[in-house]
Amino acid sequence: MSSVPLFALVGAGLFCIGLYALIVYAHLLRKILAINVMGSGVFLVLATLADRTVNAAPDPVPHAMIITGIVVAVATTAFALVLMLKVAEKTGRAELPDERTG
Amino acid sequence: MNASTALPLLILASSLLPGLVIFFLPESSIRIRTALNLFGAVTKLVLVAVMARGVLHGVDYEARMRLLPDLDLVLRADALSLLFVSLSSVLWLLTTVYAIGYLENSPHRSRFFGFFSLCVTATVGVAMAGNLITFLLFYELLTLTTYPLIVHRGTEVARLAGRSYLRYTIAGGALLLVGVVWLSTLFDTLEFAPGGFMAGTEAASRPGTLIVIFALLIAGLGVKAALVPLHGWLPKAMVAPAPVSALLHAVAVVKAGAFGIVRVVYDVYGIEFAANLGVTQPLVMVAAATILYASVRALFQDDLKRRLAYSTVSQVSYITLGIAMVGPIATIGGIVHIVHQGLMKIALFFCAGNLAETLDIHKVSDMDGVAHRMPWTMGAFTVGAFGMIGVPPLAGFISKWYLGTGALAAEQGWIVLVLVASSVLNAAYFLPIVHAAWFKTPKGKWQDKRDRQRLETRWMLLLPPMATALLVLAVGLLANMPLSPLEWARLITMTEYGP
Amino acid sequence: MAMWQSVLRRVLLFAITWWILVEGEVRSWWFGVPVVLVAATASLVLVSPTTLVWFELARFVPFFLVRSFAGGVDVAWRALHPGMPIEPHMIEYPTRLRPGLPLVFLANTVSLLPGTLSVALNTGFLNVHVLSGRRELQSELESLEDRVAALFGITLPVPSRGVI
Amino acid sequence: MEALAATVSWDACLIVLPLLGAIACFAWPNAAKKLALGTALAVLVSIASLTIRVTAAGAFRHAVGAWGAPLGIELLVDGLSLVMLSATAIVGLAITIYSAGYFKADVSSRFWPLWLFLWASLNALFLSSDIFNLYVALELTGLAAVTLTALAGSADALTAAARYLLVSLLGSLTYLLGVALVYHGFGSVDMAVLAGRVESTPVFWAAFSLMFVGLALKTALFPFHFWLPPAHASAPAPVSAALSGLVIKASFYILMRLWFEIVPADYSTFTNFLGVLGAAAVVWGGLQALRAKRLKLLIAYSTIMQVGYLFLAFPLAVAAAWRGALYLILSHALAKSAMFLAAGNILYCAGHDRIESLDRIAQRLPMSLAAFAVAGVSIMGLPPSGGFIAKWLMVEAALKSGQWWWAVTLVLGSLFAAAYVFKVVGYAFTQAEAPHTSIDVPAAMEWAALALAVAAVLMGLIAPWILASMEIGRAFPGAAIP
Amino acid sequence: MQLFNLALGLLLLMTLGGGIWRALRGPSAADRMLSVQVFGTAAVAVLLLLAQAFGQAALRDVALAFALLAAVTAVAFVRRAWAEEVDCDPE
Amino acid sequence: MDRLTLVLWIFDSVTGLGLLLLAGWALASPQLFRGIILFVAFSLMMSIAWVRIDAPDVALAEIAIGAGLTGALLLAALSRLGDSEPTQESMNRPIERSYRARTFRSLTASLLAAVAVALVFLILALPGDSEGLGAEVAASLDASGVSSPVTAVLLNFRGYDTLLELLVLLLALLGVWSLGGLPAQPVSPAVLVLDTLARILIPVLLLSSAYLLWAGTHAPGGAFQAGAVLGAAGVLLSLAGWQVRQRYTGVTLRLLLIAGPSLFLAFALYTIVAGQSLLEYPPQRAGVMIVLLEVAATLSIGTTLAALFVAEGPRNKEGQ
Amino acid sequence: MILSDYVAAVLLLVGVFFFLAGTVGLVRFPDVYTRLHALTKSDNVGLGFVVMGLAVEAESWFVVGKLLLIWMLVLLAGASVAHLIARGATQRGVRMWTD
Repeated sequence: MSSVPLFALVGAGLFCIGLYALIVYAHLLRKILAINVMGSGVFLVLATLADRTVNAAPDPVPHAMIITGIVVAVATTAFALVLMLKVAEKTGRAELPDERTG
Repeated sequence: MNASTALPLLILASSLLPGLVIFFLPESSIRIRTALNLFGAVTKLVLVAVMARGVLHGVDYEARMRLLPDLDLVLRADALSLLFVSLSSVLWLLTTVYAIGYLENSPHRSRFFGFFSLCVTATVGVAMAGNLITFLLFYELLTLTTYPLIVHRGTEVARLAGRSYLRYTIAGGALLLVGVVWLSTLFDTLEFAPGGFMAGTEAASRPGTLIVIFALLIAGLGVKAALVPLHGWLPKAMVAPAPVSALLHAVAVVKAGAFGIVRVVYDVYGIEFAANLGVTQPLVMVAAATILYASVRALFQDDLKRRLAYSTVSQVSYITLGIAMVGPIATIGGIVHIVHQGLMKIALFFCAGNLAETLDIHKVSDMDGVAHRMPWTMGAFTVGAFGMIGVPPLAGFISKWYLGTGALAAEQGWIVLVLVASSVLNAAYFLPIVHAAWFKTPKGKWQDKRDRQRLETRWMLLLPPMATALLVLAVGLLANMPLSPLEWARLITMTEYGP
Repeated sequence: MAMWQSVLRRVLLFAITWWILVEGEVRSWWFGVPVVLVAATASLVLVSPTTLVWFELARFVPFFLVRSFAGGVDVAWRALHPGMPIEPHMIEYPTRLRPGLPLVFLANTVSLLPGTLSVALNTGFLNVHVLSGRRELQSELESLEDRVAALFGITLPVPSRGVI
Repeated sequence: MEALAATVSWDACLIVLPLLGAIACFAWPNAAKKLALGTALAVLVSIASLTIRVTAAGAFRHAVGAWGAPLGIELLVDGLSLVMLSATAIVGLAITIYSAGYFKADVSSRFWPLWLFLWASLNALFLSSDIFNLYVALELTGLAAVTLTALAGSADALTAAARYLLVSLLGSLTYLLGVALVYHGFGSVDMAVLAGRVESTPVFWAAFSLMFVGLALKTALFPFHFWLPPAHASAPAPVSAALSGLVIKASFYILMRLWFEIVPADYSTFTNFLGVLGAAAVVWGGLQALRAKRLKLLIAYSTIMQVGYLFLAFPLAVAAAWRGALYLILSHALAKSAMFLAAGNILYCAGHDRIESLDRIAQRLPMSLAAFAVAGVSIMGLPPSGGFIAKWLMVEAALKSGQWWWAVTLVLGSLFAAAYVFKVVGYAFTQAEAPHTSIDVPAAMEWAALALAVAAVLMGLIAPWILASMEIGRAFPGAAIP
Repeated sequence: MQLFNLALGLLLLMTLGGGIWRALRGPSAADRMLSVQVFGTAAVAVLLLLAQAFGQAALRDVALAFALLAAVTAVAFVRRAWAEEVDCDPE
Repeated sequence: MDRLTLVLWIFDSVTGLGLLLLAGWALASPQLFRGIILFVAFSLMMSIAWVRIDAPDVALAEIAIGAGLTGALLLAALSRLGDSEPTQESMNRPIERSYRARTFRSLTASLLAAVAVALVFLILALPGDSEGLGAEVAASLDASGVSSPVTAVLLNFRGYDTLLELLVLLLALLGVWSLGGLPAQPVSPAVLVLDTLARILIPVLLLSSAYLLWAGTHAPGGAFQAGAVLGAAGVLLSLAGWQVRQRYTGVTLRLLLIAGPSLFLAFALYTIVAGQSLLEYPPQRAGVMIVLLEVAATLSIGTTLAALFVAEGPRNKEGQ
Repeated sequence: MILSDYVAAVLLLVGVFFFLAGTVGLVRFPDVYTRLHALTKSDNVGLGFVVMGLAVEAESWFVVGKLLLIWMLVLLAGASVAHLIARGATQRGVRMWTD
């Protein structure tokens, strides 16, 4: 593994990109994607840093945590998508009211 | 739990429990409600009598409960609290009788009597509070329980009055709270003690802070005691049903405020300490100003209850005036006025209620000749009015006499002038009413009402004003008898000033 | 008897797959046996037993590998050629196989062979997208269909020419 | 039997039993109501037994799987978690009883498993001493809360639920990022282990800030409060009660725990900043509550305001202030739930909760209105309610530490509270005709609201006991009251 | 050999750029879908190469899962998300 | 720096850059469909990243769940969205260009850029020698009943997390059902090729799922990955247009859904009553118990994921 | 390096070449059908060569088996999906490119 925790930096970047999209875009599907991207970013930070010890096997605890996190993410994503569809069904738009920007 | 602990609690419970039960009674069960009300009132009276006897024999009644690790809720019976408790329980009995008669057939009576009982519970609690936090508790409870009574009629005016009342009292309560909390951070105890708990403590060396706290406390209490300029709610609150007005003006709310001022000046700061701080003199000034201002305002009210309300503002300040003048005689006058003003004012309100209920008279200008139609009522009214003016040997005279001599003793001669001016003004707004009622020819719509009863109105409405008028007479005539209010006041003053 | 044979074949197929998956780990069989049985059952329920002519399979595999390599080369050449020599068009090929696994096998194989992509499989016809139409495709497809039929042990009628 | 009772780990029961109940409700929808009531009672028994044990034997840690920190997860049972669990149990029981009447048959079978999940997840959250486990519990709580919010099914509710879900997820992820940094900085996710290792480094503060922001979002601290009013106002009443009374407290509880257990030092700039946010929440929440046209919205804004109070404990930074804040959490849990339940009764009966039209309904539901008013006593902080004790402790702390301006904020808040409580209560005393066509509210619903409200007020009278309980095992940081 | 495998893997990774370009460019939804297909196959190859390079047998299981599941997204696309084709190109 | 390191570094940089670009494009894409496609590509890229940071377990989970199921979920949701949104207008509604909106966006962007820079500095400042819990896990691995450290953590050391996580999954499904589920999609006509694909793949998926489960005891794999593959089988089933028979969607379905959580909880309850620590395995039987729990969990996870994809709500009297 | 290494290297290189060619086709070809040709054929062939290249050096026959299994799965999925996409495209009226 390279000494610079490259993927952790990527993770931080993903977190911020996701957060930006979450704030700026109105469509719920985009927001759900954004949350997923953010989640991947966090997981990357968590995992990359587990692997910094050069010669030892990677720390399995963060990996287990990430698997937990991924399952939680897919569960919430599935629910969020259905919720989005219900919102769209009732309001005609899959967007939250009074969002400031398109 | 022994008797000395149980008795204060029983006195509270004697109105609290009936009150709570009454809430859940259906509107139609009049008999049970009436029975509960009267049972509670009589029980309370009996219990208070037992306690009074005990206090005279030196029994120490105290109930204590830990509220916070360093703070207790204390109910205690000392002479001062007993004075107020007795007044409350006697007048509650009478007012209950009156209210039962007055509210016959009106809606929401379970609600009314429920809150009515709670209101008395709060008043008794205020009276027996053994420290500031207990006082605060019941003081706020009083606010909450009187609000529903004020807005009871549910009209727009009533709701506005209720809102105004809340605005004043809640804000006042907040100031009081800050003051009390502040004190608790400075002193180890908040317990009322003769001579106060401040003198000689470490914190006593911070006069600035103590003056600010004093101002906070008095401002908080002054709202209920209707000190000008904090009196605005009181005239509006007269939209409430007559028994409520009677209770508010004579016993519960304004008296709780005045009583609180007594407690703060004597049992928290201590009169000597307060005088040294220089906080009593401003209080005297405010009281004097209130007396004069409110009397003048009363002159110009055509609405009878409004006139009485301004009269209350003025008269309650006698109490403040008396206790803020440093000196035993004036203090006696102030303290005894708690009882005297209560009796006189309640009689007047009962009468006003009778006029309104029986003949639908609300205005002074409609009262011409009404004494011929309702002689008993107007008789009681006249006694009350004369008492207010200070005609000897009625109750009001006693108070004013002590206040006047007290003022001279305290070398504040100008107060005598205030008293005289006030009496003149009292006369100026009461005498025309009395005159018109007895000596003018009847006019107004009330004449059309046919008299279908043997009495001029229902007996339950007639008995209370008569009884209180008699009491006004009695406490004046028998002022020097043992157990009279005046004697109690002397007793109380002695504990404060020392024999 | 044939039934049992096909069941056995299916179980064997999945057992081998399991064996490969676990890379020969012997201790895995306590878990593997029930799993293989479940998978085989599912497979039998989903795909009814079919005969597979082993000899034909041995012939088909090299044919397929060579032809699909040719397909790869063909498309790579066209893609990399600067002039991009393509002349796409569609043809409709009348199939003789009846709908079922063999027909699907045919369609999928067509997609992997040079220049052809199966586009639609309607009753009786296979629509094929042709990348470059210079060659005679009809006969090629026919021979492919024959091979597939043989693989699955089916005898096909002789194609009726000229129905394109 | 006694031996069994002594060996049973009641703390684990608090998590496992409601989860089993939830699953049972899911598997047998027809018996869901009975199963849920049974579960609620079982939880109550567990919390009572746990209280007895903790009061007698003190705080303890429960190593899940017998591994112990740092390898395994540990549950921590001390005074702080105990009082939170108890408040949850009391409110939970009331909500359970209330919901038995509130939900119609078809929604009912969906509600029960979700509700028991929420309850279990709250218990799990209050017991955990592991910051990653807390993340999972937070997600469980958030998801259950959102699904319950959406149960109302209206466009408003669905939109609010969607917003709530996104905020909740954002909060969890931000928190998780903080957890990741903590883990890598200090090599553990157990609070007790971390307490010994954490130093005041930039990494720690960054991690803590992330965790803080995530939790503040979930707690709806101003200016992260935007999602709360629509969600709490449009959810079904018992759900609103749980959300306002319990769920937002859960994230604040974690914040408190982190602050007590791990954070190495106070930084007055930071805490004062929190105080300012809290004060802003008080003012903003108060103003919005006054302006609200709908009852449930008013109550929701009141929650924002009360959350503001909680954050005043940070700058006050003395033990008394923390006691006050925790007391506020408890009393607010009871009072606010009572308010929402009462509002639910009104909504149930009238079909709307427009404040200006309340007079028609107030006459029919005096008990519900009484519940609202009595709960209001605690919200306003009038004696002898639990709210009063809380306010007393906090004002005292403010004056004692010479930070009188926070006392002013607190008092100002009470005035706001009084204003909006009486704005509603005033309608009980009008003379409007009672409508003839309205649905009768089941008695259990009215009693549940009233009981909670009365409990909130009576809480003021058992303060010494609660105050002693809440510090079992860990004294609050900051100077003690002399 | 390890280096060689890795270099090839890197090369394959680069070819994915073409896939991304197609996904961005479209124009039809099917075209975009094709890029996922490219990703799927190429990633299997990359994983197999990495498995060999690092001697991690587990990565072959990852590739296996890839091979099994890549089809699911494509099928979901064909059966669900493929609305009436709008041949619009926003760029 | 030797050549190997250099190649690896380039490899990682390309992957990382690809991730960032894909995420950015996916989120900023004017068309939702394109966004989803790019997101799926992003997920695939993520799994390569997982492999690169020595997390094959996570790579498996990412592929099975992230790439396989999430993609299908997103695409299915998008198609359903089309029904309720009459035009595609709102999907690719032009980004608002008002001054206020632009200011808001640029403010957000600069703030987040600052956060990103801060995070970068922090990550670089993290202690490089942090050991984590690797040593502790290794020390206790023998007592855990399995030889794969990740599985040991998931099922034993932190089994409580896993229990809660199973419940999150179930809760999500409960949430979907409590929303009333979604209307059943019109059954597209069966396509022979697809039908056959599903028929061939499903047994293979079953077998692979079981394999991953078995592998989990000593190598990357485990209940979640296995469950996800099982779930994918269910998704394929649904996509091929097959209707599950009525009698399997009532109690049978419910029992499958709760099998994992309830076995786990039953175990928890047993430990409580027996006076042990919560979820404490008897050391000798830990291995067998973990496999049993994992089998039940796999069934439940697979069923739940498939049910989440179908999202139609339970087909018995309640909820309909 | 021994002979098998060279064989493997050549096979792998050929495989990667096909992948590259496929991607070029994906970029250059004019419509979805032609791109499908490119993708399906060359990627599958490419993977086939990669699999062969790796199989040469595989540590055991099981690995070879697994590699083949993977390749067969990709073939099956690739061909089927290609068909499905092409079919969908014709049904939805995506026109074919002609000169």
